[in-house]
Amino acid sequence: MHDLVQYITSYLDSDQTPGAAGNIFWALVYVLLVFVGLSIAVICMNWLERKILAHMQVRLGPMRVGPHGLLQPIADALKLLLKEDIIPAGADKIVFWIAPFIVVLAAFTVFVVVPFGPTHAITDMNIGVLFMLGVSSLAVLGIVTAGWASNSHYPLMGALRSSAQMVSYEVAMGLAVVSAIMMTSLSEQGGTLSMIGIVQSQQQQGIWFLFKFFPLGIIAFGIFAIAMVAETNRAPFDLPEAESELTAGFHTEYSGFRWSLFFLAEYSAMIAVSSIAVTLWLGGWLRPFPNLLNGPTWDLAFSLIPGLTFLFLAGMCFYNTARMPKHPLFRIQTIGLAGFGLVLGLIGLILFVPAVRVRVNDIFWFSAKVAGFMYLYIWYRGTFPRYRFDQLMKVGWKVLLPVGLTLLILTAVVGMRTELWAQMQEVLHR
Amino acid sequence: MTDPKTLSPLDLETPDKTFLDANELVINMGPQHPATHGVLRVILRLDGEKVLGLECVIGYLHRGVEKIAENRTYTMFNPYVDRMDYVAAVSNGLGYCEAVEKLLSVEAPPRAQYIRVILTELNRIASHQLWLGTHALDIGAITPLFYTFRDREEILKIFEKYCGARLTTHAFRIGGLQYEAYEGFEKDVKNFVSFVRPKIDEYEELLTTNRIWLERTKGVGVISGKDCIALGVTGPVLRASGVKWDIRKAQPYANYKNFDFEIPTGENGDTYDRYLVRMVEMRQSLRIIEQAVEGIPEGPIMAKVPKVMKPPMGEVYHSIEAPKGELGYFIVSDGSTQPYRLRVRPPSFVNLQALDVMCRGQLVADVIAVIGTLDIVLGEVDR
Amino acid sequence: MNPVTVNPPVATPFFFYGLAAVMIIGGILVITRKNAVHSALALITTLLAQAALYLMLYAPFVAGVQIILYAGGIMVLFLFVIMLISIERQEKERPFNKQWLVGIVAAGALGGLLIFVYTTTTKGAVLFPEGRVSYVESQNTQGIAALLFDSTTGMYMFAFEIASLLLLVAIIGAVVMAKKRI
Amino acid sequence: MDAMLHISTLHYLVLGAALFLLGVIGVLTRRNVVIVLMSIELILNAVNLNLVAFSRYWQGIHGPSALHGQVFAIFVITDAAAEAAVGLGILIAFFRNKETVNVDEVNLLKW
Repeated sequence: MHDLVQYITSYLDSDQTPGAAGNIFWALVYVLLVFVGLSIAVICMNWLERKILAHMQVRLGPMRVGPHGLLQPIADALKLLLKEDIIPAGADKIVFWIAPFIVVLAAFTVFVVVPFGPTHAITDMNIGVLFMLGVSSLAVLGIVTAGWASNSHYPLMGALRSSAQMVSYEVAMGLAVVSAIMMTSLSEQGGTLSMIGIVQSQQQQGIWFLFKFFPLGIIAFGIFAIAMVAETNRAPFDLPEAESELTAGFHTEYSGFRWSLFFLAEYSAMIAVSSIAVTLWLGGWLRPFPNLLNGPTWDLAFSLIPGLTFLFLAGMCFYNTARMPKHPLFRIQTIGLAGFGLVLGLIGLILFVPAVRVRVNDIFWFSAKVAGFMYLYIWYRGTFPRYRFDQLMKVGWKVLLPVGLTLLILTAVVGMRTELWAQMQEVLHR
Repeated sequence: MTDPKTLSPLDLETPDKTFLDANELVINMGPQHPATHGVLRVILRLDGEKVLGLECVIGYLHRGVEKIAENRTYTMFNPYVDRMDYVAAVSNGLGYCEAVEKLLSVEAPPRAQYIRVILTELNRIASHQLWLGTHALDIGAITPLFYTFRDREEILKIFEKYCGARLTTHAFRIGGLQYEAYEGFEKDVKNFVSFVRPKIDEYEELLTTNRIWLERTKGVGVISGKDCIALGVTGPVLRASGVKWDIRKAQPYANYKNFDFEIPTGENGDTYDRYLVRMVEMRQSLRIIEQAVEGIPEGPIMAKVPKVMKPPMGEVYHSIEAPKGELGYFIVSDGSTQPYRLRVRPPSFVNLQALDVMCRGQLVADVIAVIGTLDIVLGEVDR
Repeated sequence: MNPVTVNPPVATPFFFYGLAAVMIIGGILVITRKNAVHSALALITTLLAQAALYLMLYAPFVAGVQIILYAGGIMVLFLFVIMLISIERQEKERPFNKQWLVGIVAAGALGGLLIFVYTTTTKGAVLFPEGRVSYVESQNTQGIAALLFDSTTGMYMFAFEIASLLLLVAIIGAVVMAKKRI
Repeated sequence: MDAMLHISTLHYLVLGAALFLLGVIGVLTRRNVVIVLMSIELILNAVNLNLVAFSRYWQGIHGPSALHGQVFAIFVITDAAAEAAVGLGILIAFFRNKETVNVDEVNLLKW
């Protein structure tokens, strides 16, 4: 019994992730946490996307279920679970059944290596980035099989489009990633593919890779940012599910629970690729200006931000509670909103406890950066029309690929300029 | 339906084998499809994603409007025309009323004419707004739809205040108007004009210089002016192809010759030009409305029209510039209270013919864009 | 670059046999399914299980390459082609050719040979001394890179370049073969 | 029993051999070219498994940097990609002309 406790507590002092420290108990806890957290994040995203999009489009969005539609995602989830699960007559039943699970599996497995903090990850893999790219590319298998198994024209066309799109944008994505990985080799501990190693390398070099070798880092990030939207089939690259052309693309024939799996997978894939971008270019869990604004005062100030954020959200809730119509019909909603604010405020207060504050700070900054990307996704959707298929391919192969290749060479040259210069001197002197 | 000169009939019997061995894939778009603007069915013959030809199947919304006319008196038929192009019901009513007035040889009094022009031009803006929203939605931009619907609401409010109906207004009567303009009508219209002008800039801000919008619309669905004339295409589609033809200028009706406005034309005849033409048309309509509101004369709103209308024997063709193109009414009278034959020349129906020409060699996604840019209303196509 | 000796993982046999079973069943499904899509899915399962085995063999980089290239690249290509060509006809036809018996016998003979080799000891010595699967954590990716690119230890640099040439030839060949109109 | 529980190189080799045989059976007996190509992938994977297992074995003898087997495995994967691309290209060309994907109907040198 004592051994067990020691086994469990030994991790808490470790400076490694549970997977790397070989602590299976904590690894499982983290798996659970990540899974639950991801599901909650997807639910929040569902609500936020509808609300933000609605406010961009001068309307209110969901308002009926719960205060400000806060319970709408739960109602949606319930509806989807209770809906009849239709399998078309001509469909290949087994494949039709498996396909959504492949997509979900691919989207969720990626989070094994996502570093929410130096010790907050399920595991730290030697080949973290490679693993992430590889596993997220498996989603295309699910999409292709879903389209094929539906035995219908529109899904098949959606699946073919989608696979072509994802395969071609993976190339540009890979090139951008490689240029970031090349930047890691400039730090003292040498180059690395590990997600945690990449962030540590940014910390050690004292610069986010976004600003490294200006403007090379920013261009690489731009390529990745475009490719990741295409990779997740979101607007303006949402051709596979182009509503006006292919009704719903590869998941036209899906309904109910299986459809909700696709939905879940889409949003977790969005979070996953955003996490890659955050890790590679935006300093992962590092707070803003860790080198410029250092010292205990700044550390304290920045570590208070998570709690303050939650208190601000709680304040918003209370403000809206006060603005609720004073009518018996709205009583439950008012109480609900106040309760929600109370929960948020409590979380905020807990985040001020020093022990929690220190541990959660990393996760907060990482999530905040990812949330920024999520907002970007919604913003794109509200603003852009949709690309046509050939134009999409043109952007992928004729713009992003050459730019990525040039960038790769330039990054290598700039990164090795001292060595190259030395060699040139040697040649000249000879 | 298929023009034998340009396209061999589609072979719908042989099933498409695969994407690969068969050069052609026949795919059915509609009648239940989110982007066909109603119950239009389009049979596409594709090579991969390239359109080799297409055929429109229409009639899913056929109600026999023209036949109904033969069993109704002239007055009784008036509300029916609103149901054809339900997006631009006021224009339909104007065309019908003017056609019957021509048959009866009466003319609406000036005040009625001015109010008619204001309402019709408001309706043109509403129709173009609806077109813009749905067209942008088809191309994937979802936000303009909500912007245009928000602003269209203001027009519908004016209609509602004027005649009680928002969509199928039945605003005009043969010989003039039934209702005097309500208290504050002019102020409302003026407010609307100053309200909507910046909003049109807002739409343009979202789309006109948007790179993706440009790529999706430039060079898509090109049709030459000559082809337009050969196919009988009218309206903004014709003007975007460079033909300066607007019935408001060419054969002025309803006082239009008193107003100062311009006819926008395009050069390339592509989807982008049609978009620009319609945007300018909205602004020109605002100009007309401003002038009309300034100059509404006092006076009666109804001409002297007999209670029981028995037009003299004969026939008449009267066309107006509806938002979608030339809307013509051909009425044959046998001297009785009911038309002997009434034939409508709906702009959507004729413009739809150009779909095949415009889509050849384009991709499937362009078909959607082209259907959107033609601005068809199935109620008018099928009648 | 310091090798770190780690303890042998506890559940190795369990994972090995589990993954081996998945691979074998997947392999059997690949060669017995009538529907090519089912075969492809079975093959993907096999490939992923094999990637897991690579991880057990401390070859994470190869595992990563296996997932990206095989499961994410080659198999998508396979699925793509299967969807391009119709398979309705194949469903009704017999899946095996006429010499299936000969094939199985030949494969059985080969298998017998392999079993013979594996089980026979050569001059009293076991073919692979027991327990030589080492548990040494190494900088796997860096090690492979050193073998491929390093100026001193990179003995496979030329082979790597040849491989890239091979890929170029394959790209051109595939385009020439598959394009309808060049 | 100990030999069963202690996973050695031989275990991987046996697994590789089994996969190899499955692949051979597939190549020899199936009619569908696509599945024949997939069986070839199986064979290549069996080889890869052996190579990586050997690499592990070699590391036990020559130290952690003896990764030659893994390098070879990567070459084999490269090769498999090239093979799949060309093979499927030929398949598509063949299918376009003969409207079949059965190997035993490939009985003409020219068509």
